[in-house]
Amino acid sequence: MSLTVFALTGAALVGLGVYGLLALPHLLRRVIAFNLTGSGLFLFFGAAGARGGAVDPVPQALIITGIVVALSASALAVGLVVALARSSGKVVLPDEDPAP
Amino acid sequence: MNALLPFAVLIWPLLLGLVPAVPRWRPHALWILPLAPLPALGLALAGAPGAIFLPDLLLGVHLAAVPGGALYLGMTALVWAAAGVHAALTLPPGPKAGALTGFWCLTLAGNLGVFLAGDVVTFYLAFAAVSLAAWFLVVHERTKKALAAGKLYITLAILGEAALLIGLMIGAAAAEDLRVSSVRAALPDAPLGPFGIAALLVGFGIKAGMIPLHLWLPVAHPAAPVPGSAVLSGAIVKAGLIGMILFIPVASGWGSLLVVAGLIGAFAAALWGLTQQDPKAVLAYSTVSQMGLLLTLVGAGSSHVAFYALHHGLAKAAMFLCVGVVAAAATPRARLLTLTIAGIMALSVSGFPLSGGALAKLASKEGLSDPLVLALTLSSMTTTLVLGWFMLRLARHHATRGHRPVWPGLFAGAAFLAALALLVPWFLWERVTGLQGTYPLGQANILAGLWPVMLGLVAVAVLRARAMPSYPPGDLLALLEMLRARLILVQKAAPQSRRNFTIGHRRRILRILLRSRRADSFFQPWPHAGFLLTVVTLAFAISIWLPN
Amino acid sequence: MTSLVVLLTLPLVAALAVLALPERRREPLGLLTVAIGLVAALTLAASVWRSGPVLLTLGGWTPPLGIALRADGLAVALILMSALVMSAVALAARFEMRATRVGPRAAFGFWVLMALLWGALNAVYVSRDLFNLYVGIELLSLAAVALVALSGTAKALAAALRYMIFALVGSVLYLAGVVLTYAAHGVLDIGLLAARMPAESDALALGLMTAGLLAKTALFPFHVWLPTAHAAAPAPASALLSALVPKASFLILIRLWFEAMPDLASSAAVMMLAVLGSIAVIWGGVLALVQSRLKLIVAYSTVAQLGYLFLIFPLAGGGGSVQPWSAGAWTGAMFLALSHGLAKAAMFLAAGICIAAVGSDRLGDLRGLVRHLPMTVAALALAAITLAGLPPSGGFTAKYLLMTSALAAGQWPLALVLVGGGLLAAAYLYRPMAALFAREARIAPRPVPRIWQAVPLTLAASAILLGLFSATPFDLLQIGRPEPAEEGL
Amino acid sequence: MSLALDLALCALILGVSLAAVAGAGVFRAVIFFITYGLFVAIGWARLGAYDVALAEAAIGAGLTGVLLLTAQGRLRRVQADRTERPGAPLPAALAGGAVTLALAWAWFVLPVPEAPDVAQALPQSGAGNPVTAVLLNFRAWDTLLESIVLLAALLGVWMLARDADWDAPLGPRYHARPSGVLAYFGRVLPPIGLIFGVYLVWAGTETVGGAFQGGTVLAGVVLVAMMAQVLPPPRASKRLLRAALVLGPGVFLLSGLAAAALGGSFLSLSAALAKPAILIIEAALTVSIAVTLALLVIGPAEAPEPAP
Amino acid sequence: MSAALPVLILLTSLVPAGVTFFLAQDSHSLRNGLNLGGAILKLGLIGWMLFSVAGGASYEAILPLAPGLVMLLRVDALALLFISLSATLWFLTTIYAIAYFGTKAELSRFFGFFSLCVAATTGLALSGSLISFFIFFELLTLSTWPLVAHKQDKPSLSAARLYLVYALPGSAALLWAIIWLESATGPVLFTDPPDLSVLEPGALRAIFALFIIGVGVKAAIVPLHGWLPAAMAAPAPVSALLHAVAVVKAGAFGVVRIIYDVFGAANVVALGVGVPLAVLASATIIWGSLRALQQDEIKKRLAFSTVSQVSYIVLGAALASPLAMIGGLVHLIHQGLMKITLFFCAGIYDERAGVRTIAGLNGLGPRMPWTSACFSLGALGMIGLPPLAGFVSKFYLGLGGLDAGAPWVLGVLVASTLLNAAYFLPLLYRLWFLPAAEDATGDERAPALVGPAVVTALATLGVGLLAASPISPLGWATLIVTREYGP
Repeated sequence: MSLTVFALTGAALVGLGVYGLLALPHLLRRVIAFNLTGSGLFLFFGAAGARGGAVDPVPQALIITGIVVALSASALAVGLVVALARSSGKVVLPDEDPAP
Repeated sequence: MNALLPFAVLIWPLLLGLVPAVPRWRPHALWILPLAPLPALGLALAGAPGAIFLPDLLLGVHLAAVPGGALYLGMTALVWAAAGVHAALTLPPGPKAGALTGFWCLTLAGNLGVFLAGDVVTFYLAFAAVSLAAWFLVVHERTKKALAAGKLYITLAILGEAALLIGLMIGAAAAEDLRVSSVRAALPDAPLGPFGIAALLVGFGIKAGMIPLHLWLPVAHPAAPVPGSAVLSGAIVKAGLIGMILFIPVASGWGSLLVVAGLIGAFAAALWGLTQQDPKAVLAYSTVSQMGLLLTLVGAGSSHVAFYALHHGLAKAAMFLCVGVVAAAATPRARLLTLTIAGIMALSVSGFPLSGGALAKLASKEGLSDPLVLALTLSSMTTTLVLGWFMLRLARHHATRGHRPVWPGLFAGAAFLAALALLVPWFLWERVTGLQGTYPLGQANILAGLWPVMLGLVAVAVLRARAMPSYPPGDLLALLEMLRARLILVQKAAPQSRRNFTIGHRRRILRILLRSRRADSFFQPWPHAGFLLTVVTLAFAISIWLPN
Repeated sequence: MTSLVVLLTLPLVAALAVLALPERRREPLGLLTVAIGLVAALTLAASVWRSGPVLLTLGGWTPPLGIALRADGLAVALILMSALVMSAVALAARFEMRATRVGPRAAFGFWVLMALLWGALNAVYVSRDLFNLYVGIELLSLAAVALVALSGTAKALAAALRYMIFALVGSVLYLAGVVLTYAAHGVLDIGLLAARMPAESDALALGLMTAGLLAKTALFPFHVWLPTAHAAAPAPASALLSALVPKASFLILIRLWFEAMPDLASSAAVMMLAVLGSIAVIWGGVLALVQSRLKLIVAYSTVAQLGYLFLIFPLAGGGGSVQPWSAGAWTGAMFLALSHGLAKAAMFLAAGICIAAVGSDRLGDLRGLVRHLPMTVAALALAAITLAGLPPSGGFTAKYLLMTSALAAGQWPLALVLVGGGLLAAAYLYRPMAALFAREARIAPRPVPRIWQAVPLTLAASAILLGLFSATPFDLLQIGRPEPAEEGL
Repeated sequence: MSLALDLALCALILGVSLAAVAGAGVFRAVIFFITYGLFVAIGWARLGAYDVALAEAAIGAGLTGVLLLTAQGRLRRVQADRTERPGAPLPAALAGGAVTLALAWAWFVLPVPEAPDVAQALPQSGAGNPVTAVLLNFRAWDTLLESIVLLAALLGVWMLARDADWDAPLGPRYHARPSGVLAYFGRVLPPIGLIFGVYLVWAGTETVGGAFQGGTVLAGVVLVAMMAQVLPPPRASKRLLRAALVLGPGVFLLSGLAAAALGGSFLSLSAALAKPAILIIEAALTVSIAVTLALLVIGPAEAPEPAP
Repeated sequence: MSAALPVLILLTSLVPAGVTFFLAQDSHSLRNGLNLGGAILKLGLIGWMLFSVAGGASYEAILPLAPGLVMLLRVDALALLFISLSATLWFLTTIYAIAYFGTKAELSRFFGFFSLCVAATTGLALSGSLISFFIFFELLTLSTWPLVAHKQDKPSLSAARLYLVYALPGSAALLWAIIWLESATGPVLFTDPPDLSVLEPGALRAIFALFIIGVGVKAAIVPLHGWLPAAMAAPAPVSALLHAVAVVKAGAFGVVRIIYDVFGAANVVALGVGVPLAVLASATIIWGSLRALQQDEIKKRLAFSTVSQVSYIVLGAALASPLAMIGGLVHLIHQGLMKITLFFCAGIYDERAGVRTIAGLNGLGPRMPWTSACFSLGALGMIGLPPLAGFVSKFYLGLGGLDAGAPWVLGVLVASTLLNAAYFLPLLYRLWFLPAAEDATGDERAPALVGPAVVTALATLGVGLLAASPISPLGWATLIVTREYGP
């Protein structure tokens, strides 16, 4: 039952992340939303991996790898956001900027 | 060796025709003109022997003289030779003369070729040569008049060629063979036979000056130089005649058609000739008229067409030459002499008893139905009329320019032809007609020949006192001219809006294309794309899940 | 097997070496790497040709515990094509990515990122493990995004960011599919998945993975990131991005649909892929037609060309029942991927040369370049022939195979797309050709070394040769070809 | 009882994440995100995934948090336009809701599969911790690529430097007051962190922990030291720095290649040598990960801003 | 050897093409030597091949590309006919082109594509399968583009664009037709006619229409002819080659192949598609002539004349009667000879006298007698004047039309003859009869320009004069039809 709670929380987090990705034009907040999606997914995965009684180590390993990859991606994304802000003074993408 | 003769006869003028291509020989090129027809004359004198098949040439060339070929060939050769002399004496040497020489020879070869061709392709080739190359004889002077006449001539000649091609192809397709004899045999029963024959009639009719296809004759003759007119009227028109003889099956209704058209031509042209001022134009109408008679004979199946044609060719050529001779006559005596020759020829053509023309008429009346005989006799009257008119016009004809010193030579040529026209029929009489040599001396025959001519002469005397209406040569042409003017008007009125249409079209396409850029910017913002991504994800999931 | 290991590790080792070694060793090292890589690729291809797919169980652990790699004909063909493109790009980069031209930062970064990209590509080509593929395309995406941002302009940064968003979200979607798959089956190996008990959640898993990969492959309507990104990168980088990167995600799609879960392919889903592909072909073509910069035209052309690849889904095996040999669509699409890779790389490298000569890639500025850069123009022309699918080129062979299947299966609308797309390609590639061919030049060009010019020409010529001698690559692609490729989904 | 606890935890997680997404202000969003990371780490612990819990706490909450915070600070410094623009909430909500529903549906239809038998293979793996065994032995190729991914990200970040700044030291200049809290932490924390980090790596082979968790802790140490100006910011061209970056993946790759050269398969570890090999690889990886993560956070080379 | 010879023949143009591209602009002698050498070698090889084919040898080279995609080079009588023409005219045109361009710019590019174009034509002629036909067809399209655009000025470029605008959709149609057919019947080899019964008659008709659209663009069948007059912007040697042997002829050749080797004459008749095609060809013949009448530029007039004349070949093929087929095939050669003569001369007028318009021809005849004589021969041949080449074709076409029960063909032929006369004779008239303009210049002191024209003009005369000989084009065409497509 606990697992279901975690899994559904994970699903909700993914949805929340998707919402954030789509609804938030601020690029840094979009990175946050992306991380929420990722971690929600991992939570779902973790819950699924724990169903068979014993905890399956493979999902854990995969999740750890995933977290590191997500960090790498976030770092590059954040770097890009900062660089864009430095060169154009904007933290939104040009085509989403209503007042260019 | 004999077999090669027809081939040699054709090749010889062609080779001579190349002489002016060499610049150094060009100034004297005109002097080869009298030489070009000599082998043909030889062949004719020998009785036109020889037949040859050259399988590799064209689509397989058969050469042999047509029936009566010797007469045609001889006449043609003589006319061309005499005209050649005339040309060499009168025409100024120069590049124009070089071109004339070349095409003269080509025309000659064609003219001879139509009498020697044994297959339709060779015939067509020869016909094309005689018809198209003769254009150069018409336009030789390069005057506006000559060029206009040339235009009419070539237009009709090409139309004639085209018609001929249709007819010959229909015949050849039906015969599955190219020999003239097979084609002639196959034509009447061919699927498109009537159409083919009609086409041939048009093709040959144009050349032979058959009414109403004669338009070019009265226009071209006055425009051409004298020797050109001489060969045109004396020899070249006979190419159409031989075509009719070779291909038109006169036994069916086609013969009657020829008779009718021929008779209309014989009388109408002669009478219309009276409206002309230029002696050569008058002569041209006379030719149309005489050719009408010849066509009548062909249509009626007369066996002496060649005999009549022989005389007409020689006499008409002589008369045409006389026009040139008169123009070159420096003294009244010379003028008188020339007019005499011309007058004799006119009488001969009219059929004055005991003349060569009378013999030709007599021979051709053999075996004809009575009405036709009567028509022939009556035609003597109209011929006398028109030729009398010719003599009147000729008497007033004055030289504008000319090489007076050469007059004796010119006169000799014309007189030579005239003599032949008078004498050769006598010489050939028995051999050709099979009648007794004294037959033309019969009283009835003399009378029959005499009264129409006399009547005609009286009419001429009357005419002399009257002012005749004068029209430019070419009768029906005026009508055509009017039609053409109409057509041009219509053409000019056609709108020219197509170009604008395409440009507008292009711009519209461009605008649509550019709009695609704006449409694409809808997908550009991430929220749109992201939403679509979700939709696509679920769409895939559902579309996979539902069927499974 | 050795050559496979070499191909997997060599680029990574090279990247580390470039990172660690002093600057002057960079170029020789790079060239040595591509040379070895090319030899290894050839060796691997020979070995696959001789004795079938090469298997490699990493660490000796077989799936489901370990990760298996398998170099089948398709993988080897892509490896070989990538090695060729890499070699060409490395040669061109010797001229184009000099520190004196682009600055020490970009000159350094390009070589490392290029090596990383290559390593990622090779890893993805042979991997049979869904999660390993995820790591592979993440590596690929990060390297690619970094390459886009290489020039550092605001435009490039914005393009890179947009690319990044699509790439990241695509990865997350893919990862979600992987998670669901593992959660349902406990295996990640493609071969084992093919033999799984189907689960209801598989539909969602495949849907998620497909959508994620579509975003990464820039299929319509997710193409918007591609043109700006590819046009913003330096030309050699664009060559890599356009020619190779989308192929990796496409390959994963192929592996999923044809090898891992062919049983899931519903006709509606398959048709949806083809419809999106068809729209991409037309839409990309139309947009390419209205661009006024060479690199943008070439980039939009990539959008269109990638669209073709998706026709494979309904067409594979199509018409096989009518004519046994007309089931060539699968191979045809692969041919297209190969020849597009070669031609597109050639085009971008040629565009780079044009930019080096006149400092711009606006069509108006390119006028009259044919006189000064005949080899480059020839390269563009040959590449254009391939892209338009005109014979004798790899593109033609591909189109022929696809069209045969389409018509044999009665899918004539798709055949119409193939034909129409070819015409559109001819139309939009004509515009730069006409500009280059014009007589008057607007800008006096700087000289460009002939060796540099020879690079894109060689690539473009190899795309043509792919068509002229297509029998061998055709047979190579058949090695280890999945069953559904022949029988259809 | 535990269900109630889990429910409460999940409610917290959702609440905090909602605040991170929907709340006003970037800074607050970052803070909520860090909080969220900590709660999720607890959640992982509740699920019995301690390795993940550690990783989430260290990387997901800690390092990502620092990353976002620094970025937020930098955005403020470059005076970027910080006005929040409204998005399109309805389609976004639809999409998010649909995804949630789909995943929820999937949860209920997921079959329970037979997991790969890690336990059986564990003795040969050279690691007592099954997670470590998976990471460094069974799926070593993933991990190797992952370490390269980190490197690629770092390189990407480096490439974001302005050309003029390329030779400058990495990252922004920190100005810590020598007597401030940060400076104090900068002196105190590193030794503790160092020990903790090394422990995590060492223990990781047998129990909870591992190169990534340890490396992250060490990265934190390095970061704090740099922010406190205990460590001077390095230049990207520094050889030692480069060597440190390359060390982990290099050792990993070479050991894999060595195994292949010695007749095994690529990346194979013979059971006898597995444990020491894993330790060596982990150690090398830790160094590289620590340096890489730290450098990722401080960002590309940046010349000192001219004094305002 | 039997496989090598066709490939060798292909290489004699392909290799010079490939090498020429890389030659420096000023290595004139090497480039000229290469191209002429290739042309001579090719003539020699074809001669040898003719000899051995007469002795019963057969040649075939095969290169499988993919299943169903087979490159097959095969020599049959029809192919021999076409390559003999193309090789001979290539040789002459090369001489002409060398003289024409002298030391102008971009010659390596020009000659490269020129030879490539010839290689494509050769390949097209030797193609033994539909797909190899298509491949060379496309190669031809592409290699011609730079030739048309050679001058690189605005008119050339827009002409070149127009060319592709027509050609590429045409190829698309052709490809569609090929694949549609082959997807049902399997790969189509010309030796082995496909089994058409597997397709519905409706589908077959559609395929036939697509085929005709495909090759019809090249053959400039109305309304697909728009590109051809525009392509006159190209230099004279290109126009000569384009109109005489390469592009337009390839289209016509394609029609012959499609009707006789793909569908088979009997099927064409049974499907009822021959007559519509013949009508279309007839419309083209007339329309092209009418349009030619309205042109004031020599080359434009010649171009529309090509539109008209090439459809003779199409007409011959479409009538599906042996005689018409002979007419069509022989016109393939004859039209090539005549049209190349005309274009050679048009080029000489342009190059030596600066004359491009019809009005400019006034009085050029005496000044440039050789050129003008050749031009006249060509023009008269076009009109169909015996004993020139055009007459022979026309005669057979007419007979064929009657044979096929389509006597209206005669009307078309005659109308075309008249129209031909109408648009050619005024030219001759101007050449020879009108006085030259006062500032007129021009000479023909360029033997390498005039020589080829003289040769082709004499050939125009020769093939007509010796038509019945077994080694003439007519003899050959007859042989092809009776041996290969006979009942």
